[in-house]
Amino acid sequence: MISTLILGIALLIIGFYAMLTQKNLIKIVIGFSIADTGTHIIIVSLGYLRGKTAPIIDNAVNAVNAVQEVVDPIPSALVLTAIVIGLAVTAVMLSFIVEMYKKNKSLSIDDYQELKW
Amino acid sequence: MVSPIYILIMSLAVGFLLSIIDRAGRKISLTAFYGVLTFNVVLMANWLYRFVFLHVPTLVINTAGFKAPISINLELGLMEAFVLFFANLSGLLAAVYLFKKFKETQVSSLILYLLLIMGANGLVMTQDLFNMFVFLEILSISTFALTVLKKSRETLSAGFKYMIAGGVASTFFLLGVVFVYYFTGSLNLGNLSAGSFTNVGLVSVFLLSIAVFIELKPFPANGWALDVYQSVDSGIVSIIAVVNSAAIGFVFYKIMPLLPSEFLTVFGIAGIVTFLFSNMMGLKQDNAKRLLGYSSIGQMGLLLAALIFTANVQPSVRYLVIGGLFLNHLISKAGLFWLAGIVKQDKIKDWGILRSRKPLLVLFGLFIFALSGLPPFAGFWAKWEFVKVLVDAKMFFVLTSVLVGSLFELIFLFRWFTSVVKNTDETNEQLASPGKSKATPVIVFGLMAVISSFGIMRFFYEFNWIQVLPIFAVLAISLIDSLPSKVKGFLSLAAVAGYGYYIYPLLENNLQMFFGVIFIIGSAINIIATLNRKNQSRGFYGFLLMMIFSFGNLLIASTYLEFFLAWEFMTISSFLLILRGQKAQRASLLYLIFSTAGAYLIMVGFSFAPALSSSGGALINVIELVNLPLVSIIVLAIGFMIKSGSAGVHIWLPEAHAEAESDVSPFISAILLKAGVFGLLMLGISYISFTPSFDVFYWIGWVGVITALIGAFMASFQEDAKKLLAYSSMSQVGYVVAALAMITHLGWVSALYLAFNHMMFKSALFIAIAGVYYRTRTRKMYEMGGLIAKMPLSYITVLMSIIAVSGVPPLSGFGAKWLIYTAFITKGWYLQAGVLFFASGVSFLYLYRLIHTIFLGQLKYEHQDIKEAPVWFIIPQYIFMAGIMAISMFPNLIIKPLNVIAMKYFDSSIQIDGLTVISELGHWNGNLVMYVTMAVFAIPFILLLVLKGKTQKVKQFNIVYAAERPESPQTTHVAHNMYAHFRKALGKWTLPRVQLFWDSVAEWSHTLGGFFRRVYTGNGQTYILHIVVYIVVMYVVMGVK
Amino acid sequence: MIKKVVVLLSIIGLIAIFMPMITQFQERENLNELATDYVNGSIHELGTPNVVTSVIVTYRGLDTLGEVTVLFLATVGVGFLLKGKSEDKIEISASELLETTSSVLVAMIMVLGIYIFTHGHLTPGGGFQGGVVIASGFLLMLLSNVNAKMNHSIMHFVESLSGFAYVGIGVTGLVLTVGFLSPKILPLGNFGDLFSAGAIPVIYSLVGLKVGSELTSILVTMGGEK
Amino acid sequence: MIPGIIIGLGVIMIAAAFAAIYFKSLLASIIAAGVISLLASVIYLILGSPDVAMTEASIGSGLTTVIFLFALHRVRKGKSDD
Repeated sequence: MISTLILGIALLIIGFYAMLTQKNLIKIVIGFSIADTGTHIIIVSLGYLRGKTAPIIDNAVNAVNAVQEVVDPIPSALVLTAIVIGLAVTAVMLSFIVEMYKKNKSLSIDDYQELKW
Repeated sequence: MVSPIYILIMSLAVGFLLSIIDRAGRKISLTAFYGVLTFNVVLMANWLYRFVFLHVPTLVINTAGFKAPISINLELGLMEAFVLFFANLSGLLAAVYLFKKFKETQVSSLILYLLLIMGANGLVMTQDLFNMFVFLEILSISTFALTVLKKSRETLSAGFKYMIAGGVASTFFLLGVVFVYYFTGSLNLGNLSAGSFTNVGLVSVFLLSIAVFIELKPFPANGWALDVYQSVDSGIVSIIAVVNSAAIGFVFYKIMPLLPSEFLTVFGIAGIVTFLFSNMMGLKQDNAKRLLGYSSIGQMGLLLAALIFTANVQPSVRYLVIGGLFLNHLISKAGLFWLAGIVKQDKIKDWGILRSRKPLLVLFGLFIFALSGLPPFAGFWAKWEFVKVLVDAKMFFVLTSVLVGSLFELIFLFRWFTSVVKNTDETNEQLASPGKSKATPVIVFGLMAVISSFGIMRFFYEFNWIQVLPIFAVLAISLIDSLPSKVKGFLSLAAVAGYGYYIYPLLENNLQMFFGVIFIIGSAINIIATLNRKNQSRGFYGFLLMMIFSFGNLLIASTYLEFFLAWEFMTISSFLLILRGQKAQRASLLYLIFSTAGAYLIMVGFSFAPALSSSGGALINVIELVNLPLVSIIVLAIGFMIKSGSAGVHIWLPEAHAEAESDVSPFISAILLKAGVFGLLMLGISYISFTPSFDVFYWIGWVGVITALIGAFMASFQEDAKKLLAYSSMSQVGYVVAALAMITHLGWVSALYLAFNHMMFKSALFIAIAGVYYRTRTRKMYEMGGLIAKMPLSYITVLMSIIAVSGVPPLSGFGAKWLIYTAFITKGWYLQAGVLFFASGVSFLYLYRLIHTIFLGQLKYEHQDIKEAPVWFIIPQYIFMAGIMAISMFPNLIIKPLNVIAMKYFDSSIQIDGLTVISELGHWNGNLVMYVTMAVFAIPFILLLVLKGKTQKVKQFNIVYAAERPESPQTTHVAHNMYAHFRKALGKWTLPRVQLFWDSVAEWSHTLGGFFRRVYTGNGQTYILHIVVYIVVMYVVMGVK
Repeated sequence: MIKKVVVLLSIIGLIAIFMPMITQFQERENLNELATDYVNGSIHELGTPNVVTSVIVTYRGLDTLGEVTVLFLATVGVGFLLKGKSEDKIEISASELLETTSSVLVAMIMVLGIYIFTHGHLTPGGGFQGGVVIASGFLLMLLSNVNAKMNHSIMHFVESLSGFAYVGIGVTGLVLTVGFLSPKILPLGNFGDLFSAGAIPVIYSLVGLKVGSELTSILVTMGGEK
Repeated sequence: MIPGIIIGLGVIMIAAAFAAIYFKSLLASIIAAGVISLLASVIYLILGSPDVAMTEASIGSGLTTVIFLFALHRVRKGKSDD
């Protein structure tokens, strides 16, 4: 659906915008997770077929002509994986932040530039 | 055969269980851990063997009981097996390296490490795009977590930057994957091709490829990677630089078929830009690991470019280029990172401590040489073939960038190497023993570097064993290096004799024979002087033999590559010999930089050259039939003239001669410079029959003339005896170059005559000065004087030599001058002849200075007790003197064969009648000249004896004490700044303009490097911005619709 | 200032990159070949009503194994980073009422979680969703301080063994030469039954257990365990 | 009907995204980000992907938010004042 596709792209870009402008480490990760959500919405939008339902054979969907009635199951499967991976990455990022804070008592990304050039 | 999917299975099963196993004791979990890593290596080794030797077809592994594209499939072919074998091997060795850490830290690090390696395996084998994403995440997350194996502020912030960058890249990768699916309905690489994407569909492959590309750290979107390289534990960094890069690079290789060619070209250029800029920025770097980081990033850029630009060449060449670059990077980078962990010094200048562990020092040198692309290591072959590919495809921008970038890399690597070997201001700290677990991987990779070199030579080329003899010489001598140096010296002498005996039948052409005499016999006589060495001189004879053998190999090389190989061996060995000098750090580096630049030009020149038609023996013989294109001749000529020290590119020469050990200098001056002459002569031979539109050799002739003049002037203003001789060599070789540039019979006869003459008298002079230095411990001429009384034998050598140099009768130099001026006049190069004549006048200045300030005048107080030079110095001097006398008395001994040599290419222009040489313009009878001159000298001498009055010894009138005592009395001596008045008269002309020019080139590249690296602000957010901007810019450049 | 302009430009650039996707977007009308194969295959070959489940567990089983591994790595990585011995602990004073309620709730949540992952092949949801539900049960326990001595080693055992069993099932497929991770190692059964669809429910349950225990570990480590 | 719901949800989500960026309080930001995920799961339902919807609701809005909160708590804990 085009409206959800636009929404997904908008969230993706807002997420990037946050990563590029926010100084707070946690906000940067929030930006990352917003971008992630946007990506997932984009993926599901691409798998949607107009007027069709979930790819689960039950009372609503007949096993015989299921092919004509369901949306694409592959993007769903991909997004499932992507969501879990997103969580994993976010968790590791946050534990980095916790440790960084422990060492440096700062959440500003500007305070972590001792390595350069 | 065990399916490679068991790599994934074993790693996962053990990885999942490891935390339980660990409860039973770390020993057991470590056993399981190393067991799996070893299993991976063995399995891949087996598959690699099967692909290479049994030619089994590519293995396809389907999962879930369905065929692709229904299910995900894995593929293992030759390329995969090759990459994975080395990736797993590096993984195992890095784990061995980290053994102590793994023994102590939490079991988590083992799990992370194991799954990291598994991720790399999966990434390489999988054929499904989304599955790639999953494996990429496995690889990334485990790497992120492992960056804090050594937890500190630096590693944490570097790891965080890494995560953010990786997160951005993988977001784009995921988007690319699903867009690909949306447009094509498939995720399997087997079903996709570049044709699957049109118009808007191109966005999908753009996102996919740019994400992978970002992961490969392109300039300037790679600041995060540098921070990781700098801060993270060496063992883990080696994995990031080697295993991660290899796996992700392989992903790029796999998705390349999906990309339209415009994309690929842009990526290729971006790779080259990365290579060029990271190496340029490396110039300013003084942190060892960050420097290695710059180098890693550059190497990956080069590898990518090679991957893209070799897409259309034949597979064997492609394998060699990519495989060579890959192996070279993998082995030497991992090795160096491990060494960094052993040395534990951040700053490059503190690495001198490595000298306290000789084996590690050798390994360090090995990796540095390999990384710089010097033979025989893998990178050398790859670079050679790659340059050829680029020349054939006319990609000159890429070619230039590759060569300039390589030169930058060589500069910073060897600045490091020379400072490690030579840096004097260190404490006497001892490097702590690295322990078995840390040393083993480094040693294994050191061996791998050697083995892979020979593997490449064995599989891709058919070399005569003699071509690699220089290497074996080093190895052989290193085995007996504990013997006293005299024994090694005699053995070397015998080896050179044996070598000469072996190649003698191969020298079919008189020209080869002539240079054979200079290279082999000249070297052999010079070896005698080295017998004076008292200390053990470890390594010296190995490199000396390597150099002498490569001189000889130049003569018998039958292909461009063999010639170039010998040339490079010669450069390496001479560099290492120069480096032995006490204060030779700067000099040797300068020498290597200029030589390498020259070598690159030669490489390019040969790449332009048409293929050799016949396999008819040595290059020097078949080159006659080769029509070298103009660009090839120009480039080759510049390359050869760098080695012969022509004006403009000569600044390495005085320093190298002066700072080398005094028994090495004669080799460099008298013999090494002739290699450049030999190269130019080879060009000349090709030039005779196919004269191109532009008269290159006319200009080469001028360069020779100017070199002769500048060299003579510079020599006159030196205080250092060896520098004086060095500039004199430059000047003399200038004559040779000018003469051979005439491309006439007489020109060549005189050039060869002069070359031979120079070999003898310059060897003698350098050895004589070596003797003087040995006794006086100074090279400053104004600190000597009056040594005639103490060292009469050396005095006679110097006297005879300078007569031979200056070209006054009766010695051989006279003949040379007579020939050369005749040649110039018959050629019609009057102006050049005039300038040379002037240069000869100037050369009297420095020759007089040499003999006067050292041997004549007042003996210095501190030299009261010195003796004649040691006998080992005197013997070779007098052998050379005998030679000079012989050809002075009987010039036809040499003129006759030279006449024959030149007659192969030209009609003879001289006649030889008994003892007389007759040219168009006159005749010369050396024998007669000798008698006449002797008579002319004898008469006044006898008169003097007969009429001798009372000889009076003049006391020194010591002006110094007339007023006050100057701080350094020697500087008031006439010998100090002897020709100040000439210098004044010349005014600005004596400014070392060439030196200043090269200094500013160096400064500029450093400033540029310093400027560009400012993009790496250290701020993680800026790095994200770099990545996003990079993506946008690439999007615009590629013109995706 | 310059930086702001660059940021703005790069955002505009990003929009430009995705613009063609929006302007030229065409909603698909029909399933493509691959998806058609999956829908048919899921129903007729694998006997799995939930097509997404059969894609996740079977056709793209390697992805799922990888995904579980990613989560496992995150668990291990977070543990490695935070070293487990955190000095601070979440202190939420739990009232008696909360404690009692939550202990009842936890039991119910667990049952729900198990239901979700065992019925993954029939209804929406499966191993991941069920796993999260289980983890949320533990989260509740953690927050309400019920039985705060959560036995960490049991969690580890569940995590390790379920992962190992998952790999083991995959290898069984190899041994029976039906392919790595194939569900055909077990009979298909009746379409729509709980015990049907070959090994799919078994695999999904293992995934559920593993995900549940992994997420719990992450929560426990992040939340601060004793 | 459905397009209307989607547009409505979309507007709220984008607003929540900006809120997540510009809220001074980190806690509020985290909650706002959680709201985005929660609403996203509704969108998934509309798009015919109940599996994804469940996952997003539980993982995206549930667990992720909790992890953020835990991290925030740990960081707050370390602060001396504030």
